[in-house]
Amino acid sequence: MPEMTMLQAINDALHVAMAKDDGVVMLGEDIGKKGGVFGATQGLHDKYGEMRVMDTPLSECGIIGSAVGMALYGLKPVPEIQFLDFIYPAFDQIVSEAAKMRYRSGGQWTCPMVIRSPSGGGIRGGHYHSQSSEAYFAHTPGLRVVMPSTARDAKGMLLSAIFCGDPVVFLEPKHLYRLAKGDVPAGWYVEDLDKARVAHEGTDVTVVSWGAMMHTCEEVLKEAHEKGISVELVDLRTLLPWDAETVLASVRKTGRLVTVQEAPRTCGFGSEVAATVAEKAIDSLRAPIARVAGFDTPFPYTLEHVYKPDRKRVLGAIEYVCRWE
Amino acid sequence: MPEMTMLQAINDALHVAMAKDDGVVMLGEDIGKKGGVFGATQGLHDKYGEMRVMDTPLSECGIIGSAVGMALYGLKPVPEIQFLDFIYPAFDQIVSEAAKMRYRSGGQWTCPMVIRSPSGGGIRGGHYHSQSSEAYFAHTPGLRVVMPSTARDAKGMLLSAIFCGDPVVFLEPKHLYRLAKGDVPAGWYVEDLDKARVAHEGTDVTVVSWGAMMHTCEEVLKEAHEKGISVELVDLRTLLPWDAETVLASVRKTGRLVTVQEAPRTCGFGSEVAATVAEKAIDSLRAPIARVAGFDTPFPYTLEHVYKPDRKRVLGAIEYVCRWE
Amino acid sequence: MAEAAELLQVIDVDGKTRGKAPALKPDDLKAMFRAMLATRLFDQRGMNLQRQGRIGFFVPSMGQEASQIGAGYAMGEQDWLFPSYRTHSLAILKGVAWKRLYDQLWGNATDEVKGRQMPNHFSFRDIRWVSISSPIGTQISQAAGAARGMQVRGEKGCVWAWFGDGGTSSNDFHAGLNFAGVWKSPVVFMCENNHWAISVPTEKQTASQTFADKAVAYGMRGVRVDGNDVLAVYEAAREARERAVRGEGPTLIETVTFRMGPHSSSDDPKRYQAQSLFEAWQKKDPIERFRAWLKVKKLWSQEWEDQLSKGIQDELAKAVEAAEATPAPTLDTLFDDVYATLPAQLAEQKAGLMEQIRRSGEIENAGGAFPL
Amino acid sequence: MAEAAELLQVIDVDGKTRGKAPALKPDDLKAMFRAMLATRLFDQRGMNLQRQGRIGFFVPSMGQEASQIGAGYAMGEQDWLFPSYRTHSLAILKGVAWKRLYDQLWGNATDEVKGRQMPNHFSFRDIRWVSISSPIGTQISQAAGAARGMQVRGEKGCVWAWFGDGGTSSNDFHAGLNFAGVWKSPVVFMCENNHWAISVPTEKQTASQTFADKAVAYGMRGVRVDGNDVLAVYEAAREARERAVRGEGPTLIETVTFRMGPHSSSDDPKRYQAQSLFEAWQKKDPIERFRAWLKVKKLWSQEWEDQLSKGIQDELAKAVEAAEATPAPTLDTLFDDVYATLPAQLAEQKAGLMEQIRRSGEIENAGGAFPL
Ligand SMILES: Cc1ncc(C[n+]2csc(CCOP(=O)(O)OP(=O)(O)O)c2C)c(N)n1
Ligand SMILES: Cc1ncc(C[n+]2csc(CCOP(=O)(O)OP(=O)(O)O)c2C)c(N)n1
Ligand SMILES: [Mg+2]
Ligand SMILES: [Mg+2]
Repeated sequence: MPEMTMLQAINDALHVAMAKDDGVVMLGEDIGKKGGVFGATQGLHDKYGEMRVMDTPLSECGIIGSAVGMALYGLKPVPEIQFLDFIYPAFDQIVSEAAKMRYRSGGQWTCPMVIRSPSGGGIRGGHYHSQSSEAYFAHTPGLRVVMPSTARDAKGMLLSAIFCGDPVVFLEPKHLYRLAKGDVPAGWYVEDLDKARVAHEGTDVTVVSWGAMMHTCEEVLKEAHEKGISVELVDLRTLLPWDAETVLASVRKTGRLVTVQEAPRTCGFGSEVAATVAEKAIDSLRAPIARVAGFDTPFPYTLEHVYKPDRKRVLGAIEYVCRWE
Repeated sequence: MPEMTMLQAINDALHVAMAKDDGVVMLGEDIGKKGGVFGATQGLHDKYGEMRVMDTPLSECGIIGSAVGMALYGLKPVPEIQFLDFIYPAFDQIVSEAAKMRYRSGGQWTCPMVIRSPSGGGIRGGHYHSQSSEAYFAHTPGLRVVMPSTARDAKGMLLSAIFCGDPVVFLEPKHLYRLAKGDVPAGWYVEDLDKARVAHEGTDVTVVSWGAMMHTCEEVLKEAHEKGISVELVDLRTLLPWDAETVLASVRKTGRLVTVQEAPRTCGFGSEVAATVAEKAIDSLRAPIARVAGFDTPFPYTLEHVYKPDRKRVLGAIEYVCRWE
Repeated sequence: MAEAAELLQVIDVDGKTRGKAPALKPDDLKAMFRAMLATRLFDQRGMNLQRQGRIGFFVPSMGQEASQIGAGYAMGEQDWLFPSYRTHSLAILKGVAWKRLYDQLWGNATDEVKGRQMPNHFSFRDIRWVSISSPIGTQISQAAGAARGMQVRGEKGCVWAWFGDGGTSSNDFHAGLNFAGVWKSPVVFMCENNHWAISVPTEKQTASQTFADKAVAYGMRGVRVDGNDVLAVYEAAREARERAVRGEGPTLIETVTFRMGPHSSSDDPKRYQAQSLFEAWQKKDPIERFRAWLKVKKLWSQEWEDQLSKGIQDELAKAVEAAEATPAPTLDTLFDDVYATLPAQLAEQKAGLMEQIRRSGEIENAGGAFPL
Repeated sequence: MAEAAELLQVIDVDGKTRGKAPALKPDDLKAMFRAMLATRLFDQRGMNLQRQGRIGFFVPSMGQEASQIGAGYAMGEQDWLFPSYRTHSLAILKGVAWKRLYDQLWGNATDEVKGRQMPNHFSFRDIRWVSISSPIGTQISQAAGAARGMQVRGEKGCVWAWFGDGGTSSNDFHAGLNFAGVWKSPVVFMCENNHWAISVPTEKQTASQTFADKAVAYGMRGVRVDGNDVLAVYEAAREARERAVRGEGPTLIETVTFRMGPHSSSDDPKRYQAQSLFEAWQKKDPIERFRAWLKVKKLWSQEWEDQLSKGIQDELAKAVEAAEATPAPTLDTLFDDVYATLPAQLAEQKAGLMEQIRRSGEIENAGGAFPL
């Protein structure tokens, strides 16, 4: 199996999808000749031309609105939003149109499309190139929200997303584009969109995370182990619909829960995970639930490293719940 | 003290604000001659003219974008979004601009403005005239999110909001526009934007709600009482920043928590309340936390009464947590 | 820079022909008249049904029949339609069964959108009529995308997007026309200028001299036509479609017409509209104008119209009765069509609801009235 | 309908005067040249500082000096400015101290935006320079609102909004120009057509014949001017401002210029731009053109420019040194300026962070490089 970075895996998935189905088209800003500002769409414009890989005017509203129209027409558009921070001009088309099309039309019309967008910090992009707004979409019935943390999942889940028939917000943790490396099956390869992944088994505490923060959590495993704490690390992978069962099973085993997200704390997805556990596994809880999260401020520039949860903050939360009597 | 409906109280607050400060201006669709589709701006256009009460083109993006510009210039704009379901074309101006202006400019520039919008169901408006999307805004640092449930709070909090110096999303539970009646102080009158309100004291279970659902919860009090359950009912009133202390104090007393929201369940504000309690008052909890919420579907038309939590659903949750051993 | 687009006309206010009339057969002309008449009758009945509290809401199109039927008649068999909530005349023209329309107004068990949306938010996949939504303008950029889809697939045809004067201020108008212009997509943008966006008059909507002029900003053709002149609208729409199909790009058509009714069953124009303005436009009633023209052409007689009306009224009465007698959708349908398949969370919520009903009985319906 | 707006020029490519030159005193002309030169030097140094890894990112404006300084010179004392990330020349023209600019590029403790934003996102309240944000176009509708504010307050003045060719496709361009048109607000919309939106050329941005033509859609004046001709831009901007202040409404000015550098320090135009196109525009370098014209007018000498450059370079070097020596903002500033007052949740989060640092020491800085 070839080793790939997450960026290569995504690019590979896009090549596979376009070769498999000529209804797969891409549109966005700078995805053509330039191949995307991160390079995710390299080679596609040369290979498939302007009719299937479209550099669009600077309008996220138009990118998603026309993608919805293409999906209605029968294509499988894969629009790119250059940075998740710039998705808001298209918010109406996503939450009012794509998400509700199937329901409001009684199943007559559907919107199979995948909105790809780099999410989160890690490139010193200040607060307009670093946001993690997955919770907005996770609160929007009708959307699927996917956020891989490994190169393998990035490919498998992107291919699943393109062919699943639902509108998907596919969040790419830009911090991991080159950092996340691993063996990725060549050719056609799909991953389940309804299952979380137990990244590491453990017995003392369940740590639930997704996206770039998975990387930080993995770094903490060793340190925790040295402190005699056995961590079970769950990578949610999908936030809507999400796999509560895997989390609940783990908490029933460990009796402790720490959620780790990069997004602002209040009303983030970690709150949903915590609430669900407090609802369905309260009797198993042997300590308070701890949420590690970005602060409830906009994303800074110079102090990015302070804003984002780091190993110390995660480890601190783990120790806190494990020390609890 | 005059008795008013919530709608009259809001209209009264707007009259008081415009009389007090000639920097207060209003803009929106049909707020002028027509006086608003619900009548909230009645009389203002006749009294203050087109320069201060502006019927705008059909663009929420322009309404909020220009309101941000007016706020930067030194006015106190109070834009109206005709229905909360139609706020999304302006989402970028709200989350990227109004919410972040103070922070990103190091405090040089601020956006004192109040975005008024009718929220929630109750008028058989189908899924584009009924949404409760407060959670999107509650996950946006820099915004204040206010949602009154009484005529008195509607007036007092709207006036506080207009003069608080921060951008505020002021959600008006349209279901209560005429239903919520009560004594409202005449003239200048403000309410705290940082405190929840204990609407009813009790000892067995804490029920936390906001907006129109408060009405449903109040109806349930009596039935619960007859079943021998003493409910403490907390009206959050503000969702960001929100008054966690009042909720925690109540749960520490009752040992049980039920959150009640009209919005879809997943990642709604009830999840934040539940997570905070699971984090800070776990030892006081004598039962699982129960969240009552709208279903994770778009808002329906014919089956609205089934979608929205009703007395039975709320009472069911209260009994569930109280029966828990 | 641009001098305002001139106004195209074929029938003048008193039914005489000005300029060249399109080459339409008598049967076509009569079919157009029938559709206009049927629409008027459907609107009158819709308003009454709402007043009687039998349906919750209704949006009439009175005064805009020519603007819609004229263009509708120019549509091709394989064309796609992105309609607005005020264009049900197009479904009537295409022969959609009355029962299907009334089922949606009632949101009953046989409603094709399963009672999910307010009245007038139709969806008819079989005629490529895309589901209508309430947010103004969203269908415009979608239409541009569907038209791009035709180009990608190399298929012949045309996409029609319908919206009002207010809709031109939306984000999607700007994005949709700009994308379509760059892509030279086969789409016709039908802007019905009925002079009102609820209570907001056109001079508060834009300072542009005409709505057709906005085409300049997108490098596309802009046409301004008398929207109460069904033949002029037909001609403009036919030409726009031909150009689109020939690959000559999109057209923006402004039909200058008037909303003769309230914005909807919840609106009262007296609050903001001068009676004189209404009366001036009443004189230009598109049906009366077309009737006068047909009369000159000896294609109309009172008996014929009376028969027509009676036939339509009988059909409407039957369909209303049937739709009203149809029960509401069952509760379990609430959870369908959110995703291609029912996810675990929703299955659980569905089971919870069913269990609650089993335990504590049916859920009562509080009602509520729509203000807009 | 509209024939494309013609291109205004005063200085031709080899420095000769065509048409009428504006009535500007020698000192004004020299001040304009100085600002253009200073901007060029600031840009070159900015790119170098980024290459050397001393600042994280930089956006140069090379090639657009005339387009910006020409209009900037037409601004009134009390005017308001809604700039873009590529218009720092306007701050230079207004005499903002170099240290203030570099503090922002470093995001250090004396940075007026407190290290919250990437380089080039300046905010200078003292000159009514509104905080720049990254999302393209958002300042356009805000500028319309601020101009409306002037009308509400009955104050004299003008608001200037700056954006690029790509910005014309944004939601806010449509909303902002439409609102300003309806309100007849005192605002000048400066669209710098530098032919690129990162890698997207103007023909993929819009099918409109010119960007100035888009003014038609909003019933406002549209002017197209040679953006590498500082005097032509000055003249167009001055007239637009006078009209605005006289209450004659907004103007959209398209300055036709070229982005001679990369989009930013992270971009490489070779991937998408033909070398020949770059060379063609190099010949039209706005500074060379103005220099040639000043020379003809006997207002320029090599010695003068050499002195000028040296003086500027010395100032820049000093300012860089001072900014670089300034420490980063302290951690506790992270929680300031979210609200007028610090709410309980944030106070708690702040205390938590301070406690953690007390317990387990400073937080390490991982870094990361910007791709765009
Ligand atoms: C985005 C959005 N904002 C506001 C509304 C409320 N609204 C419904 S119809 C309407 C006026 C539309 O006017 P126009 O586009 O001219 O169409 P018409 O009703 O005249 O056919 C408004 C403001 C909406 N549906 N969507
Ligand atoms: C809403 C939004 N989408 C995408 C981007 C990414 N982006 C930054 S600059 C830019 C191109 C802007 O081009 P133009 O408006 O012509 O200004 P220029 O850079 O040429 O000065 C893009 C696409 C953004 N900043 N904001
Ligand atoms: Mg209209
Ligand atoms: Mg540009």
